[in-house]
Amino acid sequence: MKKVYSRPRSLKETHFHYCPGCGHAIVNRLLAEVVDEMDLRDTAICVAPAGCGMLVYNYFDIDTLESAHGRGAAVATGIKRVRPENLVFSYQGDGDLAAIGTAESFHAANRGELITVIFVNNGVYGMTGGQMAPTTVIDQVTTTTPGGRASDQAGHPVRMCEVLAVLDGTSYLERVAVNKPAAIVAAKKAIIKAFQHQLNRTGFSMVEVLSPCPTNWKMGPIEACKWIDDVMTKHFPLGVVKEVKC
Amino acid sequence: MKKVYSRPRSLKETHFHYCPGCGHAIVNRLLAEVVDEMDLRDTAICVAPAGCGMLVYNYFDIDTLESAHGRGAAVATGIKRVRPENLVFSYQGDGDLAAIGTAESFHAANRGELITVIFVNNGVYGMTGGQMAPTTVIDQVTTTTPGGRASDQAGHPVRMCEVLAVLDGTSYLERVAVNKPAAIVAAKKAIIKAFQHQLNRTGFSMVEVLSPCPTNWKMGPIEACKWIDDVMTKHFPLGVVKEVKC
Amino acid sequence: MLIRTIFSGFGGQGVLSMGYTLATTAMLEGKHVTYFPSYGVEVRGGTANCTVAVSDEEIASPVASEPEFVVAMNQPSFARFQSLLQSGGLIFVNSSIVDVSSTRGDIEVVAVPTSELAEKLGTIKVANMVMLGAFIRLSNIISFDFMTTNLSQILGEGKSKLIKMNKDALELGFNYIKE
Amino acid sequence: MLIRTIFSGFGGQGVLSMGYTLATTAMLEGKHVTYFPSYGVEVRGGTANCTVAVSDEEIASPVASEPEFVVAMNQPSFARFQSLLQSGGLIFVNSSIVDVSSTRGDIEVVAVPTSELAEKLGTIKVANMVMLGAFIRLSNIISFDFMTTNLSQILGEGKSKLIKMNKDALELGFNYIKE
Amino acid sequence: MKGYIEIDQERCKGCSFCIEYCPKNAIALSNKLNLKGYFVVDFQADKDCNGCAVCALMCPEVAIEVYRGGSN
Amino acid sequence: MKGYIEIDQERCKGCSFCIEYCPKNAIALSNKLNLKGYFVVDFQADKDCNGCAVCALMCPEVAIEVYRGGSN
Amino acid sequence: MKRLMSGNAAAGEAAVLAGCTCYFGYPITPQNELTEYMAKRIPEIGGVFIQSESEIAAINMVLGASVAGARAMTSSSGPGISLKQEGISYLAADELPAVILNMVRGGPGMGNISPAQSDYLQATRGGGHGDYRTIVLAPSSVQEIADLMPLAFDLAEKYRNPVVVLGDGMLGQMMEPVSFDHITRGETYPKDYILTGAKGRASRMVRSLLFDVKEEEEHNWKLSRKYQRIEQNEVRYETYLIEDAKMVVVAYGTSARIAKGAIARLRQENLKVGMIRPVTLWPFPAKIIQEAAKQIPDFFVFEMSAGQLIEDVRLALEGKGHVHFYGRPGGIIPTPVELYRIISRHYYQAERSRKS
Amino acid sequence: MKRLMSGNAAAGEAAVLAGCTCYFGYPITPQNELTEYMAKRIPEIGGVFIQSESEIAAINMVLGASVAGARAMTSSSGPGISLKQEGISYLAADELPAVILNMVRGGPGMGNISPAQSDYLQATRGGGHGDYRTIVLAPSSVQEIADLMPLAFDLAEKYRNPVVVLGDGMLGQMMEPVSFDHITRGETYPKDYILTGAKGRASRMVRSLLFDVKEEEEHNWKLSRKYQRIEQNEVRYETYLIEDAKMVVVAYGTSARIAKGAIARLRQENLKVGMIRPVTLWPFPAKIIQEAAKQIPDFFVFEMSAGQLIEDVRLALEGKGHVHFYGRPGGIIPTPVELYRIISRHYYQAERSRKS
Ligand SMILES: Cc1ncc(C[n+]2csc(CCOP(=O)(O)OP(=O)(O)O)c2C)c(N)n1
Ligand SMILES: Cc1ncc(C[n+]2csc(CCOP(=O)(O)OP(=O)(O)O)c2C)c(N)n1
Ligand code: SF4
Ligand code: SF4
Ligand code: SF4
Ligand code: SF4
Repeated sequence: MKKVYSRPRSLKETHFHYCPGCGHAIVNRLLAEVVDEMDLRDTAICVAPAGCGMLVYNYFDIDTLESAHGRGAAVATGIKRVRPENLVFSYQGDGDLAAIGTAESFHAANRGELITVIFVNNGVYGMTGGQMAPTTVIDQVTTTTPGGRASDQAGHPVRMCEVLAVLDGTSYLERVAVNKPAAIVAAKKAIIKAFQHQLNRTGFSMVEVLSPCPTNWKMGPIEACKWIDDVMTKHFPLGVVKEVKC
Repeated sequence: MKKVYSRPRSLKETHFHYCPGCGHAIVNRLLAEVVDEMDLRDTAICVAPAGCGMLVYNYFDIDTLESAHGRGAAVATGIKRVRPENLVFSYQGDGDLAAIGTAESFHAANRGELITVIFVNNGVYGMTGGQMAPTTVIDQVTTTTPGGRASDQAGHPVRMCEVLAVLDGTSYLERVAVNKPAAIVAAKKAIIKAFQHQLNRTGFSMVEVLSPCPTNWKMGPIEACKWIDDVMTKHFPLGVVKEVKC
Repeated sequence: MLIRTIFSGFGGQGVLSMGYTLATTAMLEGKHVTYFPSYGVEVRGGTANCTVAVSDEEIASPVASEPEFVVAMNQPSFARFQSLLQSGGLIFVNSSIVDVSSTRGDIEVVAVPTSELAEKLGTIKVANMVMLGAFIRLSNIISFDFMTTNLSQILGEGKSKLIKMNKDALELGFNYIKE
Repeated sequence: MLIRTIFSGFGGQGVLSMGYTLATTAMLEGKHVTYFPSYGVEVRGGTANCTVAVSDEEIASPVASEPEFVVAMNQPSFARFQSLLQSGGLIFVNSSIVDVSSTRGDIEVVAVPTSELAEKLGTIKVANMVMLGAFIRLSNIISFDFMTTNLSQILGEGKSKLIKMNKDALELGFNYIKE
Repeated sequence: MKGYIEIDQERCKGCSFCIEYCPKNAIALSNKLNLKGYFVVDFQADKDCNGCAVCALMCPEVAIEVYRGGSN
Repeated sequence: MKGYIEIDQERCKGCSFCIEYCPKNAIALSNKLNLKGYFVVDFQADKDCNGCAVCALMCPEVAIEVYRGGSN
Repeated sequence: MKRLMSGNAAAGEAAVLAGCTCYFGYPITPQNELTEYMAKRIPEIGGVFIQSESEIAAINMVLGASVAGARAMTSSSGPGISLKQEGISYLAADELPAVILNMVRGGPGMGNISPAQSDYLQATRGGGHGDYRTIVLAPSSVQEIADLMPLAFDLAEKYRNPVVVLGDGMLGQMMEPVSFDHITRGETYPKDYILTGAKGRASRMVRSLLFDVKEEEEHNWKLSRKYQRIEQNEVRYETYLIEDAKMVVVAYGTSARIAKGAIARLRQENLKVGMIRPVTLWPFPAKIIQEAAKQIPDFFVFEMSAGQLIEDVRLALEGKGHVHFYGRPGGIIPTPVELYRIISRHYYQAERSRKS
Repeated sequence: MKRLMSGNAAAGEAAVLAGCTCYFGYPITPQNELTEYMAKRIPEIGGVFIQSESEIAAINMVLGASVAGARAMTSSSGPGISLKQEGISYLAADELPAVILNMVRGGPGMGNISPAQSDYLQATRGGGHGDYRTIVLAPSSVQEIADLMPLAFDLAEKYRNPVVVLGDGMLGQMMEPVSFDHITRGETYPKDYILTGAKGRASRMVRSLLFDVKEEEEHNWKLSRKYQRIEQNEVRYETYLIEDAKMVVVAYGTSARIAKGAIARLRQENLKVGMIRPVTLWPFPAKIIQEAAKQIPDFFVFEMSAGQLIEDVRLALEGKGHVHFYGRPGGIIPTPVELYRIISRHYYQAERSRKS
């Protein structure tokens, strides 16, 4: 018989440190697959975040820099401007991209930096133990919203794709999920598309991935996937939010 | 005869330090007039920025704190949360609010902080000598865009009202100008409206004021006012961008 | 005398609460006590461990380089912590899943089949309390009677419904050890 | 010898470029020179001033607490800087708009009606160069001939069209001073 | 005369806004230099000032006071 | 048998995604504990695996290799 | 009554009891338990809890709350504390009280989340710009964290200056029995500078922009005089067995605990080792060290860093004592036994060289 | 050929000649002329100029450009430098070269835009978190700014460490004749760590996250050894008339210039005063001060701050010399005459007390 699925070449053998059922793991694999399929291993440079994705350099067999919390887009800008021929992407969580990194994400997008941001939206700060993120939905219980997120005290879930869509520098913004097979297939396509936008120099591209964090949601992995459909997508509708001609 | 116009009570006698024809001066006066007319001197607390507006505490006869560059919204949040009965507004330039202060402005808006931001958009960094601001229009020459702002290198003019309108915490966002009599009358109305939204606790309010900076635009005052109509409003359309029921 | 114990196992096995329960009891007995959890990168599901130091005097360091006791609820913990144990120290092993064939010669293994014992009570969730019961019997750091008498205070109001179950588990473990 | 001059006036009067022109000339003559502009809060339209120090030796400080010369192009500058001037120093005054009735007794006033003189050349814009010409005649810091000969180099390529006008202005000021 | 204005010439910076927008052309640039170094504006009492206060509305320096109507 | 899978049980964390989405119910939780302390899943060779690779698509740990069709 | 609590939680509880009504913070290990504790606790007292968008926002919210008259605090670690430096400089310049807790972790850069003491110079020398100092308190147990919090707020208000509480990942995350029975609101200080709206009085301004260099210089000397007062009045330290000591360990916080353990062993072998434990790192207890140096020839600096505290000890000694050093940077918590071995080696060497 | 140029512009030109291709900065007085110079100059060489959204973005762009192999720099002052501290700590931890220019202004807080030297401790002690140091170069003329820029880039690459050039508002904004004739690209250093894409080789990672405390400690000791090498090899200073001196002024940058002027006057009156001018503030020229202290009893620290450099002088002297101090914080530029008066008073006092 023929091997029809095996480990992508750009993924090192190292075991993931992620929790059971964590969406980060799926996104990591998809990225490696895309890098393989688009033959980008030689030129890709990844910027890793602070957050549960911070160890991606242990997994990706491509050049990787770990950046300070939230500064992924600024660091990626520095790299890309020096090496315009390389594919540069930053990998960031929701706390990283949409809280502390708001300004850097926003302005890299506004400048139309030719980078791609892989934005893993799991609605919490995973790494630090499940605090509220900018994307935490209303009434969601986290360790810093013990009574559920109340919008008058703690604000509203931030839709970054929709925010960045207002900026002229952005060329491709899509929200996907990794909670079921069809969604994962779509997520991979979105990553390919985003990389193509970068390669074609159309502008700033970002793929926002709704991603289960069973641990901090205090759910089983299957339940977490269901919660994405039932609750998260209500606040964060899936689909292409912006696309200019590529 | 009756005195029909005289210096507002909430404006100290101090002479302004602004350049001839500077819009900051007009905005300062409008604020003082509104504070007088709405009888807010006793409760108003102003947060001053770094920027040409940094000396407003020399002019306003109300309690004022000077904040670090860009942090006006965060500081105002701290004050307002402690003193919910006070009227708290921050006064910020475009570099202050939309560059270094992006994250603070964005998240105060998203939390729906019950503060008002008076956002003086003059398209440049005035205080520091006329560098590009996030709001500098395409092709505009500044000291850091000597060949004119090129969007592929330096990004696009940022429309903050439109950006913040995406956020659920904002209740009143209007863009006005102070370049001619009718515009000034409208600007004053907008400030009153914004303060009313704060007093009625509907959410975050902001008035963006297109404001001439003859010095750094290298124009005469009259010419600068005309330029607002001819060029700036093309990028920054005037009017109410968002208003929820008050 | 200063007695230090490392409780270790998988994230889900309740090792931190074993340590916490011991520490709280010792505190209520009026002893000096420190409880020090250790976190790894492995956000969940990796090995977790904590150190509890109990003493009649002020405690210098809550970290134990050479603990008197180790409780190892899984294989990796057994491998890692047996080497730290003081010569002559006791290592309590969850023998339901840990293979102790390669043990240092100078330490003593106490094998407790926690899963099997806990299942007698109908739930594997109290396996940690079973182990704690056994541990207290042999370590003698605190009074078992004091603990069972004050269990609701020790475990906190919230868990009062589970007091009975926990008490049963503690006793099961305690009695499992033949003196 | 170290000679320090403060050029001062309103923002639009070109006082900084007087200083810059003097400094550049001195540099080209091979002298040590520092030029130090001073900015206030008053973004534009306030008083502007700069200090030029020229010396045959290394210059310690570009700031002048007791300058040898002051050029005051307006009233506030006259008021502010006459007090700093060394005893026996010269203060050059734009007599077109400055009232010198209250002058310290131990300094000497050189009155130059710059506006009137400049207007002879058809533009008030070169009033600063008129003053500079007068200043050089009396201060003797640099060679006037050297300056006028190398004027295009001193003022830079960009301004070459204005060279003639500036030269005329310098000479007008220079000759205004009767020796 | 329906109205008149008073200009604080030490505040005036000569920006010309008042001149530009005065519907009665009742304000003009003077050749007076104030202490700050600006050529200031003068009120032209002979022009038909109606006290509309547009000049004051525009004046950045709050240098203008406006009087209108009836007896003082 | 149209296909089969190989599961790297030391990678498996027992999240059950593969079980949930396998159209043939060809994967099941076992009571084997791996070194990391997770109960891992087993391939049920007797079920009708067709090598559709949905399990691998879902598996966060990249623990599954999938084989399908014809001769080896 | 005692409660078994982590240092982080105890800091939060003590702060609340000391009158802190505002907490602004951003998650970072190893101080998350504090942020999370405050998320629950502050609403109970009707105070203000905000998980801010960043550490920078947090410190500026603290500034806002402080200028509005509240007792306000923030906390962080490593990178987050670096980001707060601008804000701390503003607080000092504006003369506003605030409490900043740093549970130090391994650095530089991202480092790790294990305990360290490598932010000593940053805390004591003012990592921000300009001539200013922050009072730095260094607890060495969970109880002492609780005890020092009211002091931190009091000192902050008394001197109108930011106060840093410098712990580390161990002190933050370990649990110990702690009593809050004696912890109360503390002193009340006049607050005639705060902004409340100008009702019935002249309007106020709070600012640090002083364009006039003479004003700015005067302001700096004023701060400087205040810092001298603090140096005179607020030095705190603990001495341990120094009366008969031949060698004195200088260590703070976690290191001091470990050192105590080591000294216990050393004393058993009759090695005359004592300890000076600075409780205030700034103002630094230089005098007691100088005092001690009159009798004691050898000083052993022990810290969980590559050598920072040692500068202050050298500054205090001015050459009047041998300085020994043992540092462990990067998150390792040395053990009393290890330290005991090192100290005894140094001790015997010192003895030999004194004899020869 | 010489050009009359501001220190800010000269820094920019020299950087470009030294091979700097990337500038990232955010406006702040008194260093705007540099940002503006680079806005024009960098595009001429096809390099990268970005006016970033903030100082934090700028330092992180520098980090990105550096890891991509470019010579990159940023500049700022006061508050902006405080904001960069986290990024500088990361650069040091990642062992990435970078040049950061600080044209110091009056502080703390917003302060003013006049020259000051009150960021000395921040620059030399690492205002960021963790055990790291930055090399700090302190020019004292526009020409020296130009001369030190290539050195800054070379040292940054040689040691793979951030280098701070510490000027002040006066050095940045004053103009002096400056020659660039001798300024060239400088050394080339191996760059086997940069990220270029993994083509034809194993993939690389650059990071400072070291969860394993042993690894982190080893990394810290590695950095520490590097810093020792720097301390051994890179100390730079200037001495001036110290051979026969009875009192030595220690001053850097602008202060050192003023001091030279004062010394000229003092020498005219036969007061035997000399100067040691540190050019590297870290590594600090402690040895030459110790050396000098063997002959010279009195050291006069002069700085435009309330007293920061003085710590390093005291650390160097270890009590083996009297330390005198004159500081002017807040933006005032003292004059040579003023300093001359102060020094001569101290000089006579010292002479008297030596005699008595
Ligand atoms: C300046 C700074 N602040 C805080 C932290 C601590 N920190 C590490 S990861 C993280 C957030 C993680 O959340 P998110 O970005 O949503 O990623 P996730 O872990 O959920 O994937 C934080 C706050 C840090 N490393 N640096
Ligand atoms: C952290 C920090 N960075 C930079 C500055 C310098 N600075 C002062 S005002 C200003 C910007 C002014 O521009 P803008 O906000 O647009 O206000 P304007 O002067 O145009 O009214 C800057 C960059 C500062 N004070 N603090
Ligand atoms: S905490 Fe959440 S995001 Fe982080 S590894 Fe675990 S499941 Fe994934
Ligand atoms: S520089 Fe521009 S914004 Fe600033 S005072 Fe002058 S005109 Fe107004
Ligand atoms: S508008 Fe005011 S400042 Fe401008 S010219 Fe008229 S009076 Fe003067
Ligand atoms: S999806 Fe992967 S990790 Fe999850 S249970 Fe199946 S094989 Fe195991």
